[in-house]
Amino acid sequence: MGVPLPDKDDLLRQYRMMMVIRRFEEEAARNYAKGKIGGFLHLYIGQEAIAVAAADALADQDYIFQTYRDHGTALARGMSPNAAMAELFGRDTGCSRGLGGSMHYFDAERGFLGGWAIVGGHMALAAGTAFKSKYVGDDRVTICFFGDGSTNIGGFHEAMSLAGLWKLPVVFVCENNQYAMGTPLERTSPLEDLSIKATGYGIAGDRCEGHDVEVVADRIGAAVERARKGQGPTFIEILTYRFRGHSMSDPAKYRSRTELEQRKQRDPITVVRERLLGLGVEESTLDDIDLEVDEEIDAAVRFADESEPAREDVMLSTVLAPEGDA
Amino acid sequence: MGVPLPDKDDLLRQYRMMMVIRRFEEEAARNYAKGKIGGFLHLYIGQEAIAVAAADALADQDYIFQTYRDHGTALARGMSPNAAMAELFGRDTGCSRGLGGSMHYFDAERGFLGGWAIVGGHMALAAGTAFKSKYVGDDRVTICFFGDGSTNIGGFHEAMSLAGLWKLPVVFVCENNQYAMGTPLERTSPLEDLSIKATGYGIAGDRCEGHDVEVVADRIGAAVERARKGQGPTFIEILTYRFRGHSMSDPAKYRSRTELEQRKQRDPITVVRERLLGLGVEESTLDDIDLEVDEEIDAAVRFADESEPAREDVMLSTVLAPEGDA
Amino acid sequence: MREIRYREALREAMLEEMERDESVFLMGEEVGHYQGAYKVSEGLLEKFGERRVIDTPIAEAGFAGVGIGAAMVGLRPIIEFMTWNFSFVAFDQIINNAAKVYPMSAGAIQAPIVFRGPNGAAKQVAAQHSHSSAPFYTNIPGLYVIQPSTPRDAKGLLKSAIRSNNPVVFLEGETLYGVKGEVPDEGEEELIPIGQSRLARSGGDCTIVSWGRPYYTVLAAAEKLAAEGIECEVIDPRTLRPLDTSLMVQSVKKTNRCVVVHEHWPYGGPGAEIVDRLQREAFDYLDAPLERVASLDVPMPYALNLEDTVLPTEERIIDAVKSVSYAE
Amino acid sequence: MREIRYREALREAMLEEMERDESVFLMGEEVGHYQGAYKVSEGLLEKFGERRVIDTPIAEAGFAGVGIGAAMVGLRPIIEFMTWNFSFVAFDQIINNAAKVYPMSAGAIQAPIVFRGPNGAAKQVAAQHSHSSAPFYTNIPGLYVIQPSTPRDAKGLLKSAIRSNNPVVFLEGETLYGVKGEVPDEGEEELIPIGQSRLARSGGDCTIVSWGRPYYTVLAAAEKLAAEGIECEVIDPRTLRPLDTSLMVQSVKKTNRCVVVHEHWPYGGPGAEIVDRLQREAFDYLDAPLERVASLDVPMPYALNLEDTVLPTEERIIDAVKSVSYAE
Ligand SMILES: Cc1ncc(C[n+]2csc(CCOP(=O)(O)OP(=O)(O)O)c2C)c(N)n1
Ligand SMILES: Cc1ncc(C[n+]2csc(CCOP(=O)(O)OP(=O)(O)O)c2C)c(N)n1
Ligand SMILES: [Mg+2]
Ligand SMILES: [Mg+2]
Repeated sequence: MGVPLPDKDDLLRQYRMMMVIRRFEEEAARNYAKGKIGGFLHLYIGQEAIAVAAADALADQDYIFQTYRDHGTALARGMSPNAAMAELFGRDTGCSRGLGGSMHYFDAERGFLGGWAIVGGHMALAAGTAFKSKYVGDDRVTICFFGDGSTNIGGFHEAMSLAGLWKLPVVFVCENNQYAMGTPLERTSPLEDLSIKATGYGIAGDRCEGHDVEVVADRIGAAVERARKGQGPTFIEILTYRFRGHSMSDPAKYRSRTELEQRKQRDPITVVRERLLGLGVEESTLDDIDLEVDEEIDAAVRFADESEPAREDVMLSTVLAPEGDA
Repeated sequence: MGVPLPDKDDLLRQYRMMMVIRRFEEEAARNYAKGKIGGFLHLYIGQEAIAVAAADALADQDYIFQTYRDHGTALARGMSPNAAMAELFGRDTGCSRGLGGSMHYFDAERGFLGGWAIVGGHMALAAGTAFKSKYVGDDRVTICFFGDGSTNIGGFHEAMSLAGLWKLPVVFVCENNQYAMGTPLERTSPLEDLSIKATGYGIAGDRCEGHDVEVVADRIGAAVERARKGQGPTFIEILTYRFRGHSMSDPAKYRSRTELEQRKQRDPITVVRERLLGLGVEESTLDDIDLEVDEEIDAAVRFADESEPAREDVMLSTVLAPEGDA
Repeated sequence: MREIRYREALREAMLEEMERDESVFLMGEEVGHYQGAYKVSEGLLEKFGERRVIDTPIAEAGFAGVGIGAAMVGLRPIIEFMTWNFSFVAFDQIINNAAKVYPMSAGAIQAPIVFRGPNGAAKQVAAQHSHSSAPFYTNIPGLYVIQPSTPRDAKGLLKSAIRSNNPVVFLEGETLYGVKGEVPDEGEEELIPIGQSRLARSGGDCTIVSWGRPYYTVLAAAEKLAAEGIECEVIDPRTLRPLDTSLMVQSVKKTNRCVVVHEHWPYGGPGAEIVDRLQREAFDYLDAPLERVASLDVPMPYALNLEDTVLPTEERIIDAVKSVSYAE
Repeated sequence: MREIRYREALREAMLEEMERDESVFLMGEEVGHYQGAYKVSEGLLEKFGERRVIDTPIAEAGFAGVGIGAAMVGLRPIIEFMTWNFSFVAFDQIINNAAKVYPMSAGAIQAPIVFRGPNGAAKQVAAQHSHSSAPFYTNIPGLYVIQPSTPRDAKGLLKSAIRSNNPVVFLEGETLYGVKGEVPDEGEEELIPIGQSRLARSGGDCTIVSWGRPYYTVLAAAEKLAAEGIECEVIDPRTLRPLDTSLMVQSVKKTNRCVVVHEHWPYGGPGAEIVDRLQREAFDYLDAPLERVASLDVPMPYALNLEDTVLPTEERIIDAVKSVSYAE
């Protein structure tokens, strides 16, 4: 598909980033249990390959939109674990200065444009940044993530319709983790293959497994390239699975232990770890990475814990932007 | 398709009803110009075959939803021209007692459930009456009309999604008259064939020309039958054309005279008239019908004009329904 | 009377009405197999089956509309919004369809439907998930808007709402679900009429009108004020539309001052409406301007330290009461 | 100064700002080839081309969202709702995205966007097409809400709205589009600041606050009242959020009475908010309760005889002024 396969170094880098995300979220869960983090906390554990692949497929200037399940995508894009963890702790040093929380990460400098918590609500925004790229003629691409549960809502339809009509440079990535909260896909869709929906909008559709970072990078890469070349949007359905409940309050009783165990066989981190070992990378190299990541995340927790709380003056002064010369 | 072809008597009846609609609306336009009618007035002239065919395809107990372009569908269903015209005149004898106006015809006894003016907004209601039929196990079918311009909006998507998922007994009829106000379809859809959208919802799709009442009755009939048998919803796109502007305020400058003249060649009334003549019906028989219809519509105008105006007490007492034993 | 939780009170109301009337059904996201996102509908699927307890896809406008359509032809749907924040994608269905079909058809077609779910801030769920929706829905003729503060009101009003022939917006509270309170014993059916306020506490010095989550903050503040010698009379409107001001006016005629305490943003809404009505209906009795204690005029921040300042606090309530009492 | 129509004033504002700033564009249904459903954008397509004057499919939530997204990355969209009634399918985009991105990102991302279009009743367009939207949008922090009554205000405020760094809800009026009024001559640029009310008529006997369509009914009523010896001072808030009460308070301190006249439904909204603020800010000066003349609390009927009674009438305004003046 024109995207070169990543070499060993790329794979190592991808492995490391997946580990960062995994460990970040495990620590987040622990600190949630301790009461250091509040509100809703939606973990991405099991889906990491997608965030990492997408980050690789994108250029620095590109725009990213994610749902409330946004830690992985933000970290993969380069947000520091410090800023990410501090946000969860509600600190002024957080990526949204403690005002956004887990569901509303922002990192404007890196084109990470949120963290959005209304199902389907952010998809038109992504069409909007893509519209801007077309309007000003830059060659940025927008990527927009959403879940399998988000394909029945009007926001999905209107964003797809407009993007298709105007051939906007946007890639819609449906992270199909089989569930919308407690509802398995077969109870919300008569179609098993969601990518069929692309046809109704006259846009390209694609579908792939999500546990192999190389495959995902390849497929998202192809879509990004199409968008960048002005060939219009793509809808990609990526089959994945979340190993945890929908959010921290969900014990995920609606699925069997067997199903979960089966899926864990295809843990994206295990997959890439095994591939690396197969390519001759030493076990100890990987263990070193793991240790390094552990330390990085521990440091992030300490950073968060020691940071100043979110500030009232920031809250009061960011309701409206200052007016000035437009 | 299991629906018997209509015989000569049926055709004559259909011809008469199309004439009723045509003359009704011509009179409405005239009285609008005179200031007897206000607000928005959307004429159905050119599309009459669809309303008449649908009325034939449905059973007495079935439910009908239409947009603001609702006169034809209501009349075909059996609403009296008197009640319909009085509504336009804002009279207490109108089908909505002067409170609804042109866009909000209601005839609950005949299952004509409105007359809705928000694009896409009524489609979920139609899924709702179909849901009720499934819930109580009656064998009613719901039919829901909407325009080509209504297929990009969220309301369309959500109604189609739910109807498809729950296999509701509803028929969605897209009256594709090529324009949404001043916008031709090619500027709002990358697809020329809208019925393709059915695929994305896992429901049956169909598409046909709309100038031949027999063809339309046949195709809607098949969809109604499917719904009644519990085989789920159908999305039918019917290709048609409106001979007038979008509403009375629209001079329809966005289309060429040639285009309009070409389309008028396939005036559904002319088509059926010629077929009747071909079947040996006397010209004078048809002329007699025309005269009868003229008189009926003139009477409706007189009725409307002589009726009492809409009543304030009715307005004030129909904001909330009386409470009682539920 | 027994003590049960607000959540259980709602569940009992639904259960009893579903047992009583086959045309009542519950529809929403996760109401069935998951037992409700906030467990309000726990057990109902097991009891009534998938026909009457219906899990939906995420399509609020769609299933709200399905409910309205079903109501138009004789069913009595209860539509659960997982939270009222998600009603905003269904706003058009509520304002343009639910509230309009009866008037537009000049009374030919009713829409007996209840929209319900948690409203307002939970805890740290941030800006998109912490809306107080009453200001939007109370403006609309053709709707009832109910926001019960106690388990008893929740049960009695939800039962009335389900039996009503009109569309009802029923605003609950995530933080109220666990609140315990007295509710009539089993077998003793209580229907609390829509449109009647309730005297929650008697006192001669200052009237406080409050409902929903701040209702409890108000009661706590009233105790503290009592200790300082200021006795507050607390009135809970319970139904926000139509608004029953009779008890409020009566109270203000006695106390000559009033503070309205509510979770919604300050601009407009029931808070301003109550002030508007009382300054008119009790003008000659007011010794001080009517005061309001509202949520701060900001989108809800995530951080707990800030959220706590945004919601009406005991301190702000006490200050307002003292201010209208010209105390201190 | 020249006299132009309100519609032309809006068009000039857009034209001038589009000429001035390449990042400004206009998007909506029928804004281009059709020249605008109400001809507000007439000629703009010819002038700026399809790149900057963009006809959309019927998908309000979609194109509102596209506008917000574009604004987040540096453009300055003007999103036309063919009427504000259709904003209700885009309500979530406005409350949850436009108004939230700046605060949720703690000020990192702005959304400089204008949503505009006709608001309120036109003539006989019935219940679904006659909404006054101010009560919904004014409640929301993070938005400006502007509702200009005159051509001059329409132009000067729309220009300010387009240059604002914040999301603006700009409420026009179908029945106002044809109204003529003085506007600064070409070349004399006037930016009217957001958040400043305007004295429209001086008088010492009674203050009337009004805006939008009833503003003109108020001016006519004021003339009649003057003939009877009651001189009204009329204040137009122009911007509803943030609300500038300074002139109102000043006036009430002089007249000691006030009537608020507005087209929106009575419950809540700017009408109630103004009363709330004035009874607080001018408590000691009020000789009568603040009165309101609002649209009747019913969905708009189609029939003209009824529509005329639903909207604020001269008669109701005169009665209210007399009532607060204890006249007759
Ligand atoms: C409009 C709306 N309705 C409901 C919700 C509550 N909700 C949050 S996430 C979610 C499930 C979404 O599932 P999916 O799209 O598959 O994403 P996933 O959580 O699996 O990543 C629901 C119902 C919401 N946030 N927004
Ligand atoms: C949500 C919404 N947006 C805009 C409008 C204004 N409007 C009324 S009809 C119409 C065009 C609809 O075209 P189509 O669906 O093709 O139906 P037709 O009028 O051709 O029968 C528009 C834009 C509306 N009524 N509702
Ligand atoms: Mg999912
Ligand atoms: Mg059309």
